[in-house]
Amino acid sequence: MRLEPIANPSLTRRLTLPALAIVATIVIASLLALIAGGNPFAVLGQIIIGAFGSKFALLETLNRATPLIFTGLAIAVAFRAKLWNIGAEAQLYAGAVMVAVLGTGALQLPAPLLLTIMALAAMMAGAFLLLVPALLKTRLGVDEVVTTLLFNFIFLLFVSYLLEGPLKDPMGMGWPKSAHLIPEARLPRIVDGLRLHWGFALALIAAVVVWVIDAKTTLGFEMRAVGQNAEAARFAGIPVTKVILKTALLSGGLAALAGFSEVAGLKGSLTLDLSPGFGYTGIVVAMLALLHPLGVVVAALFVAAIFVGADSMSRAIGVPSYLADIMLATALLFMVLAILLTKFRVRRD
Amino acid sequence: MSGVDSAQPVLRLQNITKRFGPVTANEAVTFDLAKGEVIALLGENGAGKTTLMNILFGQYTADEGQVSVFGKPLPPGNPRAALDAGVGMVHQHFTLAGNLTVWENIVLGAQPLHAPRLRAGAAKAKIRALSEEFQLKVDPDAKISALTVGERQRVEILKALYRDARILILDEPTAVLTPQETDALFATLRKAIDLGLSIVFISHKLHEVMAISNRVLVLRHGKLVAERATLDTDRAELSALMVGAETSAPELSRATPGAPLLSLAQLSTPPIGTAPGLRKIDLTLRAGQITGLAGVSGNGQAALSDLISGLVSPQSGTFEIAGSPVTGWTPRTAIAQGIARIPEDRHKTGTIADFDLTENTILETYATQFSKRGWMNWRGAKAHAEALIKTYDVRCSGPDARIRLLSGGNMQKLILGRVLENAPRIILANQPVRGLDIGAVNYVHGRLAAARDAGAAVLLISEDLDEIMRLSDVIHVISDGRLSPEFARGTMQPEQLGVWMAGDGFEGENHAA
Amino acid sequence: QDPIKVAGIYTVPVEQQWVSRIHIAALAAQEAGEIEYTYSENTANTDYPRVMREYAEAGYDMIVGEIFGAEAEAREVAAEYPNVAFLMGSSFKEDPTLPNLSVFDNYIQDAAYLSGIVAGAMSESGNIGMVGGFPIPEVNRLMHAFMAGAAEMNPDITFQVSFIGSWFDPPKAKETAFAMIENGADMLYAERFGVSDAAQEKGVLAIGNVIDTQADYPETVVASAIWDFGPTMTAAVAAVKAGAFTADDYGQYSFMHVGGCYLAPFGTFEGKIPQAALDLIATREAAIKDGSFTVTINDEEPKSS
Amino acid sequence: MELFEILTSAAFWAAAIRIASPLIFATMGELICERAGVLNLGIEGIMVAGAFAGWIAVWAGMPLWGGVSVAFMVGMGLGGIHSILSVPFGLSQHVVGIGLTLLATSATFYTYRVMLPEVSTPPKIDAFQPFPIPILSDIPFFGPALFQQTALTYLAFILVGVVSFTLYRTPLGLAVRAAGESPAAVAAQGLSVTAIRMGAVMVGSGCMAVGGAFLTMSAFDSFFFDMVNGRGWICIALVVFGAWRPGKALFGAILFAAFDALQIRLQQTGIGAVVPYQVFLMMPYILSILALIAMSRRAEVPAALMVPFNKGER
Ligand SMILES: Nc1ncnc2c1ncn2[C@@H]1O[C@H](COP(=O)(O)OP(=O)(O)OP(=O)(O)O)[C@@H](O)[C@H]1O
Ligand SMILES: Nc1ncnc2c1ncn2[C@@H]1O[C@H](COP(=O)(O)OP(=O)(O)OP(=O)(O)O)[C@@H](O)[C@H]1O
Ligand SMILES: [Mg+2]
Ligand SMILES: [Mg+2]
Repeated sequence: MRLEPIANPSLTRRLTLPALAIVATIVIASLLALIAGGNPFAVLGQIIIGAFGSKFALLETLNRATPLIFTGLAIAVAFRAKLWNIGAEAQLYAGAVMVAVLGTGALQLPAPLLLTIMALAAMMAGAFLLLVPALLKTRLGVDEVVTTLLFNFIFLLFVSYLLEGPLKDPMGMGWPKSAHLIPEARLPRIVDGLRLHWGFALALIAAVVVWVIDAKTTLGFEMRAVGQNAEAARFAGIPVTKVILKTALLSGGLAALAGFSEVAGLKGSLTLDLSPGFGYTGIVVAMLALLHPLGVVVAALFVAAIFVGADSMSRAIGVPSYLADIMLATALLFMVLAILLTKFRVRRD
Repeated sequence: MSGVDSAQPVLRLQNITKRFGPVTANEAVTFDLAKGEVIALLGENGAGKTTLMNILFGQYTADEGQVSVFGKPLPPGNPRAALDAGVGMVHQHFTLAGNLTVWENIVLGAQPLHAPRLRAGAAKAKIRALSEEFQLKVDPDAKISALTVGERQRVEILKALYRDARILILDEPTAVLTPQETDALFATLRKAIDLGLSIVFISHKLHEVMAISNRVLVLRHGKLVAERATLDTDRAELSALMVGAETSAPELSRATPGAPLLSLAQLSTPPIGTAPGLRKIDLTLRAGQITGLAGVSGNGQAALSDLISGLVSPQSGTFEIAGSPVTGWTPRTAIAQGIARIPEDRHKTGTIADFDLTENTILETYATQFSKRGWMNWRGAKAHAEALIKTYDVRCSGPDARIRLLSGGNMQKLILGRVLENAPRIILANQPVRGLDIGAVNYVHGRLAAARDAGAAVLLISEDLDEIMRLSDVIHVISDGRLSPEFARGTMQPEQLGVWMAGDGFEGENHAA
Repeated sequence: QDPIKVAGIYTVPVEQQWVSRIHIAALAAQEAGEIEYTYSENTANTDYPRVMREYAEAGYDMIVGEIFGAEAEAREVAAEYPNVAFLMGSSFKEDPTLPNLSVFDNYIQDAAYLSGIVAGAMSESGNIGMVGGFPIPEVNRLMHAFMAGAAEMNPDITFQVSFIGSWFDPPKAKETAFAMIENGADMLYAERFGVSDAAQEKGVLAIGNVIDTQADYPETVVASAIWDFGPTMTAAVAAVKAGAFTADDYGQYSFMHVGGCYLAPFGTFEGKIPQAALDLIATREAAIKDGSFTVTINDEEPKSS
Repeated sequence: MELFEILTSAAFWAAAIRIASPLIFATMGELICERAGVLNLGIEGIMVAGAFAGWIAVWAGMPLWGGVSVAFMVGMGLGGIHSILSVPFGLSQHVVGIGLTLLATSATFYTYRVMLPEVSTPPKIDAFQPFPIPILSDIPFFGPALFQQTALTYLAFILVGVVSFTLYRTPLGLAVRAAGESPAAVAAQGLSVTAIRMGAVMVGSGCMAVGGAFLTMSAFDSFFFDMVNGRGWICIALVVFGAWRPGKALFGAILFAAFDALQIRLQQTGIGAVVPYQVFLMMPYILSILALIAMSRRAEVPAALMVPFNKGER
């Protein structure tokens, strides 16, 4: 079997294949639902209802997409420069920790100022957390896949320590969580009474900013050059090490914004289970987007819609809610395959 | 040459056609290869030579046509079948696993995968015997990554011989070889012919073609356009057949050397891997002069090139550019000092394969010329690239094409344009024509000569002694990190340079110093 | 009367001991025709408010679950659905301004205390090992009560305490227990799955917690402090049916005097427990039930001694 | 207990070996994949699936070794999914791996819940029991530390030998290593890179699944959600730590496990009372990173790791 590039893939091809991926996912989900005693024919409808069926559902989907946009951007930026950052989860928590440190009363400032400071501090924390593996990579050649992965475990334990120690809410009745943010430290909601908050808007802005950096600035050019061919970049005079470190700062900072947005916008306090793996799902989102910053927004919405819709569907038809994760995984795998096949033809030989 | 038995073709290609999307790489190519015969396959970069050989070896599948070996048709797209039928191929870009040893690379795939044990001892013994017989000296236990290019080539040939190849395909085997290594290779090939093997040989170097082949086939745009018995043709005719028109080497005017632009005195650099660093060398590059650096690869050329490129800093000694010592030496300062650098490996160091032509053109100048306070000036960059494509005659679909789609010659033209466009004072040209067809070679040489006439100091590093002697106003020889004195044009014969290349001229010098 | 519709929302799978008690009580109530029950497990706290809302929108009468990690948001959702009863595990107390949300927790320190007495009496080395998941109040308070009970029986007793940082890693819990046994423990407090297995394999004893596992470890588990969520469920369901559900602390239904917790029958260890211990247990149990003795609730992280 | 006393006790080393066993299986699995050029981030999910499959098979009446085989087959199947996507289609190994972990984990939990809806404590099986090897187990210190383990632990060690032998002493192993170094070289010698890589990923995934099954069939005797608890990710680090060599990776696994066993014990010493328990839990991870830094200069990454190979391209 051999893949042959298609010079100009037709629009039909580019639309049909992703659609087929979704159909295949739905078919598999329906079969699984049938096995568990649910109504297979209700699967599709219930997913749509669950993800988009009401203002609440739609906003929940956007809400779920918010941290994924941030982590997706973080991964996209890093992967473009071939910095394999698997540690967005830890960087997210680093941002969240800064919010819990600064936003619970330590700083008494007007909301715009406080939020800005918190966001910057969060970004710095996340950036620092990725800077360490990046330095280990550039200075000592230590594989960053492993260090960033291990940092996830280490940092989560550190957060656990903070939440049972210095950051523990004195009013929290012993449960390991941080104190509540003061009102000035909260990102306001976009729609009253529903959870969607301005973190979503911030995520969209971040995507545009990253896209601008990527397409319009020298840093973007340098990051891509280093990612594509570090040797040629070094020869051409691009400061490769510096670029990798800058990439790390940007990527870590973006991932940390996910933590900022989740704590300041959604939860109002830090717990150990702030993120159900947004850092890892960010990898999926970024790759679905082919590492394009604006594509990340679309991919995050897609992933969020599948998850929220499928989760709600599993309740509606009474099958175990693990079906939502199965659907997410199958949709992802089928979708990346479909995207590939829009650009390549399979030839047998 | 004797022994050609044309009555009985060992290999027959019939009507081979291969398309890559819109490109027709081979069109209805038909030829026979006789036992003991050497066919030379000629053609410009991108003419379809490699593609044709890949089809014959089963790595590509032809869209039409048929390959037969010893009268039996080969199943398409199956290298294993080709190997079993006795076809061995030495690829243009080596196919060796760097982290494995020589014998492991050779044995790979030769013993059935389900065999319970690797028979290392027997394999090494067979390799030693073959080495002996074909004069292919190489240590079976050495790691590929520690070998020189010439040694790797020998491993490639051993791979084919180990599997009892009866037909050898060599795709530009000499592009990366020194003259000495080329001679050794030819000795090996003659030995193989004597033993009844048949050979298809691809090269852009016509004197080699004339020296080794019985028959010459010329490909142009995928089509077989001419077939000549080697004895009935000459270099001029062949180059005309290849390019489709006459092409000639540039005529060099008399040199008018000017002020020293770059001078090294007693300069040393650290070694690079197994290759030596520079050992207390003295070198002066003058305006309006081409300085040729002859030598067997791996003798410190890389160190000198890296030094001048800005990739390494001197360990000791003085390094002056236009009379002032260099400080904070990086590629960027080198570029700022007006050094144009043509790297040895255009694929790995010269270009970024998946970047488009515009991006590749501005790799060295985006910061100084095509951006303002961190913002890229893409419009300017693209205009610049378009102009460059025109001036340097880069054949491509436009500035938005990915550079990986360019042939080596066109890639090299783009690199030339990129560095010459800034009116450099000093030009470092490291193997500037490796792998290029004659047309491209003449073009590149012409450009270098023009730059020299405009007052640039040129350092030409090459293993091709012909090229060095033809182009250089003065010549140095490098050997084991040491540099010979300067020899003016016409004062040295190739044999004399060869003595220095072998490291023999230095003895007396060292004692005297 | 028709069964009411109840939905459970749990942040861990229903195998987790604490949650399993709620789940089992709900299944029992369903069996009894009191409720119609459905549940979502392993719901991330991020998703918790959304799931609450979905159930509320779907017309469920009562939602039971745990909001330790999503207190503020969960209360907000509850406020929006005043007609739905929320019965939630929480570290906080009920809020009169939020009349449809009641709280509960596993206040089974009474039973834990009594199980501690058994442990204190049965440990010969005077060295007890305790393996916990995380030092959260629900775990800490039971450990402290257990330790107090054991210390009352044997003041010289020492404790080894470890947390494994996970709810579900029986191999790790087991290894931790092995280490404690090596270190002299002959009695283990089995807060996590895996601990009793280590005890069984090494021939030492264990005390169960929250659930009764003696059937699985007949030679090992001496006694268990059992949490029975039944009384809580019954009270809440009755209140909903009567239209009388209001903000309340259902934690009281976990207390011993209402049968929310008890010391499991000694079963295979009947007759093997020293009389002194049995006597002390009897006295304390009676005192607890009549209110003359209160087991201290201490939510701090317990440390080795 | 003092540090010296801990480190010289046979029980401590027995624990280290026990803790290491599942890691050894999975690390060998990952090593096989990476040696062939494929980073398999599906490892965590494959271990979950293996843990479940082996256990449920035994619970359904199969013999223990039958359960191990079932786990291996399930791992092969999941490896098959991974390899189809990552090898002939050349999709990003990061995406395929993470997607597969998600898929395997959720599918396992789903299956569990569908098969055992009413159970609130999972059923137990008769797991592998320690099997003292005659004579050897009587050697002082080494006997109790090494030779009183379960059969699966012995198998883990045998596996290291088999992997080592296969990689370095057989034509197949040479082909696998070459596929991870230079697929073009493999193709030029008439071998199918696709078949070699797919085979390696499938067999490697099978080993990972057996690593998971160790948890439910030897370390413990029933299955819980989340019980793999990040062990798969550790194995990725162990492969790098072991510089892609089976022997070194085995050493790494035992070292990691020893630190784990040590931190468990240190929690009960004097410092355990003052230092938060999280610090102990961090210890093995931090030491892994330090060890990696120490090793970094010498490691030889398979040159074609994460590089897809498509013979239509150059
Ligand atoms: N893998 C490929 N995919 C698409 N097109 C290809 C591929 N390989 C070759 N081509 C096309 O086929 C043509 C012939 O290429 P080929 O490599 O055979 O040239 P060549 O004669 O070997 O050139 P050179 O002298 O530079 O080695 C090229 O112009 C190119 O457009
Ligand atoms: N992946 C590819 N896709 C499309 N065309 C390709 C591809 N690889 C090679 N080609 C084409 O094949 C031709 C020859 O490629 P090759 O890499 O052999 O370059 P070359 O001209 O021989 O350069 P060099 O001088 O470095 O040998 C080029 O013209 C190029 O257009
Ligand atoms: Mg070619
Ligand atoms: Mg070429």
